[in-house]
Amino acid sequence: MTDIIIHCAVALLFPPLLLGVIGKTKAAFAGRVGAPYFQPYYDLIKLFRKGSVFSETTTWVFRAGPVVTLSATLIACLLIPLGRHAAPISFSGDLILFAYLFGLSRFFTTIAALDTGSSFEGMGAAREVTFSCLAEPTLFFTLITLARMSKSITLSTILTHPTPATWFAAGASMLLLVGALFIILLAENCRIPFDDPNTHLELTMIHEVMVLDHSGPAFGIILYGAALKLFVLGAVFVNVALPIATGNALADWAIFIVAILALAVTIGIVESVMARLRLVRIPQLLVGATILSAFAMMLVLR
Amino acid sequence: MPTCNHILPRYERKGRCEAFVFFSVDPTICLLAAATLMAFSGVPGLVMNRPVWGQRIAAVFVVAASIVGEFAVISLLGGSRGATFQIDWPLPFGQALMSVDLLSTIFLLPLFLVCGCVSVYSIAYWPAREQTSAGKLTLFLGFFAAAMVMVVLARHGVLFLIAWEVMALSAYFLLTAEQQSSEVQRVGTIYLIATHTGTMALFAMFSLLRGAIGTFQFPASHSLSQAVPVASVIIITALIGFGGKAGLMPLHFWLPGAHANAPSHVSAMMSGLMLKMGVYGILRTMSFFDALPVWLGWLILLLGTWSAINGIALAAGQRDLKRLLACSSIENVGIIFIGIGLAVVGLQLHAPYLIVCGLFGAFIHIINHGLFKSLLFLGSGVLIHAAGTREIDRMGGLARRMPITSPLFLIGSLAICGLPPLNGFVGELFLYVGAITDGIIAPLPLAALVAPVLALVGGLAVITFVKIYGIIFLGAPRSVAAAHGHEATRAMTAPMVLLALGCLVAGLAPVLLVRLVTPAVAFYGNLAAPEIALVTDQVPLVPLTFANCLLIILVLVIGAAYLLRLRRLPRSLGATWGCGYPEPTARMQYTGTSFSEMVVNLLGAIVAPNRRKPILVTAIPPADARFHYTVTETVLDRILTPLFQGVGLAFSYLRRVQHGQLHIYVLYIFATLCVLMAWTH
Amino acid sequence: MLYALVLLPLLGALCAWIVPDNRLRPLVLPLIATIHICLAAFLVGNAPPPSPGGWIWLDPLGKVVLLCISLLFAVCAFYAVGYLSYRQERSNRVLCMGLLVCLSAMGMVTMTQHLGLLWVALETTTVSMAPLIYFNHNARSIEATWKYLLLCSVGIGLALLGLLFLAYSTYVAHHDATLLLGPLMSIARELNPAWLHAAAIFLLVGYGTKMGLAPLHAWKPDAYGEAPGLVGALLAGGLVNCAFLAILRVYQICLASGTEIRFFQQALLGMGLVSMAFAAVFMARQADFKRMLAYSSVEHVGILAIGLGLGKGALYGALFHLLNNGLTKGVLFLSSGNIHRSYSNKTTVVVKGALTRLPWSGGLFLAGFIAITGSPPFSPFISEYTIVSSAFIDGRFLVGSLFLLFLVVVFIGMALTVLPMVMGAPPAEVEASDYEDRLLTVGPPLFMMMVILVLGVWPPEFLVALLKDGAAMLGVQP
Amino acid sequence: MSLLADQLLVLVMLINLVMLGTSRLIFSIRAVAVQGVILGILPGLIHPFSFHLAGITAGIILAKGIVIPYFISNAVRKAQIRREVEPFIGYVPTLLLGAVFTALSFAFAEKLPLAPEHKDLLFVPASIATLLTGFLLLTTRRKAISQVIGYLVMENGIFVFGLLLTEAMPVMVEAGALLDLLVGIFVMGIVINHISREFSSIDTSRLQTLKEE
Repeated sequence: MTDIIIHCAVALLFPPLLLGVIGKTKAAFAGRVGAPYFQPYYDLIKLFRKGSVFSETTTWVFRAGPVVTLSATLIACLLIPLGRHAAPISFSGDLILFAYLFGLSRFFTTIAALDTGSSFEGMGAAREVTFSCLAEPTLFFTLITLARMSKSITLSTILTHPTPATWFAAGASMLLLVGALFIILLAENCRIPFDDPNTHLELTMIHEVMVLDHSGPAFGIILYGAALKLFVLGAVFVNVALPIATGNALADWAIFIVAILALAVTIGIVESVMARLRLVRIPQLLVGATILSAFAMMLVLR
Repeated sequence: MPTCNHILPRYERKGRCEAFVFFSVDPTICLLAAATLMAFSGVPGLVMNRPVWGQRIAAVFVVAASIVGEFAVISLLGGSRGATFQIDWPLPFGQALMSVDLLSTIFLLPLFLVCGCVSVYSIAYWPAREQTSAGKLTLFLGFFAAAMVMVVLARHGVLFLIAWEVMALSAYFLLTAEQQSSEVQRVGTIYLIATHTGTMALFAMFSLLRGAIGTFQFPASHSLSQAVPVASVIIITALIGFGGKAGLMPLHFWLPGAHANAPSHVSAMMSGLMLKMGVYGILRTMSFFDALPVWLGWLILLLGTWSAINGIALAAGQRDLKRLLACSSIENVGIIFIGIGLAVVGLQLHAPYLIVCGLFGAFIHIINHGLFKSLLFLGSGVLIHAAGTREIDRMGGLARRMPITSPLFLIGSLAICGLPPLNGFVGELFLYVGAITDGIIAPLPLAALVAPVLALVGGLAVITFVKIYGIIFLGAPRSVAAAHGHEATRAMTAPMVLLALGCLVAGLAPVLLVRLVTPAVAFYGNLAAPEIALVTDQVPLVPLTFANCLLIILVLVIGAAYLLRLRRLPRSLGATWGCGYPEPTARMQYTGTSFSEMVVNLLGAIVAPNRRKPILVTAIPPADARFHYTVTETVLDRILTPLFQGVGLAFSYLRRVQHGQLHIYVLYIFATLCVLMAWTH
Repeated sequence: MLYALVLLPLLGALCAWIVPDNRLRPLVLPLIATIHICLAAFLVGNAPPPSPGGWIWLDPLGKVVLLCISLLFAVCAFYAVGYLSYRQERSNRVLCMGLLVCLSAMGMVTMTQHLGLLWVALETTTVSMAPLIYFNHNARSIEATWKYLLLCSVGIGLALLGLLFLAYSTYVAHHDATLLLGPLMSIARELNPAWLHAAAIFLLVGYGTKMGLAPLHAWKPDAYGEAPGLVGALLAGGLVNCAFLAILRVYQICLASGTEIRFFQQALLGMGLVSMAFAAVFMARQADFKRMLAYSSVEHVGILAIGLGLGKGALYGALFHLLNNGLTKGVLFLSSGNIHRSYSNKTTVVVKGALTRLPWSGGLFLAGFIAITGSPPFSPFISEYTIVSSAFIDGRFLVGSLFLLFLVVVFIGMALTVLPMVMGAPPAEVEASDYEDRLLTVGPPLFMMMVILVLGVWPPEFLVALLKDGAAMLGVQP
Repeated sequence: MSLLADQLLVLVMLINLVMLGTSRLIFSIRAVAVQGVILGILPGLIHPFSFHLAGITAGIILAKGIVIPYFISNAVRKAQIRREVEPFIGYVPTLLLGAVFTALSFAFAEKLPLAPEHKDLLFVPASIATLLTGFLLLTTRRKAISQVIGYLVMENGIFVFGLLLTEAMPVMVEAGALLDLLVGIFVMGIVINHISREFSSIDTSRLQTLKEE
């Protein structure tokens, strides 16, 4: 029970901090002081107090988009084990629900974007669905590989299964998996090298361009949802990449939080040292990730 | 119609389980009565000279038949066993039998529901007041529905063939309702040729079966040894004959055109129901054998995968709303076949998860696809009425003008993408669980590959349906007609509401779906209840329901909070931000073509888009430039059409033997004499 | 009683000759046809015993053919009244007389047991049909008539030589030379095999020419294409069946001989498959729909031959198909005649949208097409399926597969001609003709279509029994 | 008597060759008439006398020797045609072919299992040779009239074989066959008449409008 409460608390409160850490890291690399770590929280609070502007072309779909997206991400968040603790909702086959919940959120994000009738948001939506579609098989390859290792199809088991021993036993495939997962993490959350959340040239954007017309609380919900998504996928990544379990519940939580903050720093570093890929290169990278994960699966299944 | 004359009083009861019988009427009799009612539904309209009333009477007939039929199905599911009817047929094929079993229920359940909905819908969609072909259409719609019931009832090769062909021909007459259009003619001809070719394969199949067992009556389940020398041939011909009807690649070529050009309610029946008859045929044929070769399972799996990926890839690149839905039918049939393939592989390798989950996945998807594809096709009919076109790119902004159709279509779209919390997810969940579980526990790694494939298909489906929902309903109208679109009458929306409710209920309470399907799975897989329970217990239906409900609650709570918040804060309306363009117009919006351009590019290897690029000139003001692409239907465009032309050319050379010169004709006679003389010596 | 079947039409022909009025004359046809069909129905039910010499006997095979011919003729006779009312510019005396003489000869074909007499009757049908093909009196029809006449005469001449060989084979075997079926069958085992073989070949080629088996069919498209619809119907449904009956007689003798039957069946199978292949090749992109029907006739003659060649279960199918093909071809030719009349053209370049312009004729043509290509619930499906399934049941997979392949190709070819004809919008530039669907031009084929439907779903008991008897005569060696 | 029959049969075969070589239509009609008359005489030479036989003789001579040639020459007169133009295969090659066919028919007849009393007679070779000549005429000549003549020659060949069986054949059949032949030729004559009116020629190479593509 305590774990569930901690799980919910961490999942609900923690995600915006990741954005803050990434921002700080990037600022550090750029030699700036940067915004405070808690800037995302301030932003959210500010947004929830702001009024909204709605386009005349929009319908209820535009308002429903952020809500459904956030709800789906929240449910996904409940399916993920954090810090070697089983998830609040856990059942065999939940990995499929996990993947499809992202599908649902994507569906609503994109139709909300199309609802504005803006050509740029349409463009963003098209890119978003296309790239995610390519990322989806990779996610499944990775999850199946892990499932095969753990002989289970429950996310909680799958993701808490990897131990240092597995790394020794199947180091190569674990490495491939981690690589693939990292690419997915960046791609799904629209980070560099796939997308630049800070850019202001609409033609090159993916996720940000879809939410151009959202304002006020809706935009707050979107920002929060994006942070949550980063957190969820980050948690998956951390679980696989850092298979350390102390046995002590609180120590595990601490390790997890440190690890995910480290991940945020890593992302920040990546964003600082890499440039955005050209749009035509993105599918190639994604397909590359699919091949990595498929290769990992072959190594394990063989 | 053959159905009505055939029922002779002589029939035998094969026993029934009284405990579960809801009411005393035999299911088979109910189904026959329903078929008869449907077959004759169009007749009053022909006889009366008030076509409008004829159509209404037909709808009453069909709805009544549907209710009777659904009762029969439910009583079957409840455990009662239908009687077997025997026809003393004066034809040289032996006595014909008709009966139902639990496999039939999977197909009858959506059949009656959709038929009832369609017949009500047609009153407003194809009104006899405006359409002269309405009488004909109503008549054949009745034949079509009744023939499908008979296909499921028939237990005799020739009876089956008759029902099958009546079904196929009725579909032809239905889909050529707008026969004045040359495109309709073309696709009608392709359809007719495809279906007839398939029927010829079935001719061979049933003959071979007759040769193997000595009677045209269907053998009992699992009674036929796989060691019969012609077993493989029987299965292959069945795959050709039935697979063609089901739209399995590479025999799908007739499907997109036919479904796109038929009246929408006909498309709904063809796509939601007729394709499933092909699936039924294959399932029935396979049930005859005691064992099936493993290669068959892999073959079906491969064909299913191919259909799923290629079908949805084709769909993604379409500009025509109904053609898109038709291509997505190919995808869904592919998913059904993936399930069947998993089950067949599992049967031979004794992998219980593959068997049970494969069958569950396939059967649930059969029902689901019947619901949501019919919903979408009926919705497309509303759209065509409203916007006067099938071109996605000429619609837009219809959600504002169609407050009922728009959410219904959204439900259909979400369901067909397999997204929770709708019914599409349930079927796919079973397939995933089956494939992954046996992929990781049992040594069947290849089966696990199904999961990424399904994921890819799901991702492409999201692209496709975001595209049609977004481009059609959202944004600003792209044409004058779309700007003046109107909501449909209640006769059209009510059936859609019913179907959408079906999707919702089945999605939120997947246990219900599983309950409906379990008897058929047990029957078909020859499995005992514990065996099934062992597997289904692993499928997270209760937690899924919980998660679904939680999702809904979350949406409601967050939504309510958001709306409350919104009410307190200042709101203003404005134009969509045009990114600096001073006067964005509706024509500057992303179109369906541009939306899917990227994915079509990526899938170029499969769909081979035929691009027409604009010529960019620097002159000022710049001239008109257009860009568009069409995806290639490889089998039809690259293989069959050239093949036909080649054969036609070869034939025109051969035809020179008929040159009109009499004296050479005499020589032919003489030559024939000589050949016959020489033959024996 | 039996002789009445022969004499009555001759009497009718006399009447037709006497009646001076062009309008009244065609009425003789339905009158005679009605009596004829009543008589035929009665005789089929209560067949008199064989005549003392054994020359005349209406056996089950004859009955099947007689029923088909009589029904087809009756339908055509009623149709003729309607049709000829549109052709008042031309004297129909020869047409009426020719039809009736032909009916008389066809009646004789069905009831005679003497092969010589059979030959004479068949030759009479050939000659009596020639003026009918020439009914339109133009260059094309004269060419068709000439080809028909010469090729059929050559063919029938070869059949005569075959008959002589047959008679000679009895002579060589030291029996009294005879051409009576009964005695021939009883001594068939002792006949000289070489002469019997030669006889079988010549008779097959001879009657095959008359029947239109490929490659002996060259006259068929021309004659069917240029003759009026109702003559085409009688050629395809009447004469073909008479010739087929003649081949059945030969088959009976070969069967009785025990040795010759193997070759005969093989030859029938070969020619049947060749016919279907020819038809398939020629039907593709066939722009002239009457010629297409002619090739369809070639195809179905091939199917009959294959049914006979397969033997066993297929015999029933072949006999049933004889009936079905005759009737369905009747529907097709009569409705195509109507379409031809309405558009004054018989190519698919002009003829479009028949279903819109002539809902009944167009619909019947479409239904006939669906029926003839072997789609349930029409009766040709039953017979074709009987044949093809028995091929597979007997393990003749190659024959069965080829059969199905040709059916598919034929279907595609036919569909590509028929569907554009009936579907779509009628072209605007076609001038209006005075033809419109009326009871007398549409009712008869419609009735026949109904018969086909009934036969396909629930054939009457007596017909089934008759077909079974007929098949037994061909299937069991005495 | 059978010696005379053999000599007459040789004559028949010679007439065949004559017909293959000539280009004058009237001449070939007369030749065919002579052939018909010979055919009428032949049965009397090999079979004992009977009324049946006399009837047949009279019938054949009447039909083949008088009526049919009359019909055809009538048609020739109406069509105003005298000569066969250049045939599809020239006169000399057809003549040679005819000679080869005649020789072959002798060789072939040797092998046939004939009844012993027919072994030494020329009936069978003559029959085959005449039949083949008929075929040759049918396939090489252009004029409709020549084709009718070819058909007649073929029929004659068949009759020659039939003569072996004259006794066995019932009168009715023989008469019917003759009558049919008669009517057939009559109708052909009429048709030729129409052809010449329609095309102002009876050249069958013009009758080629009915064909595929």
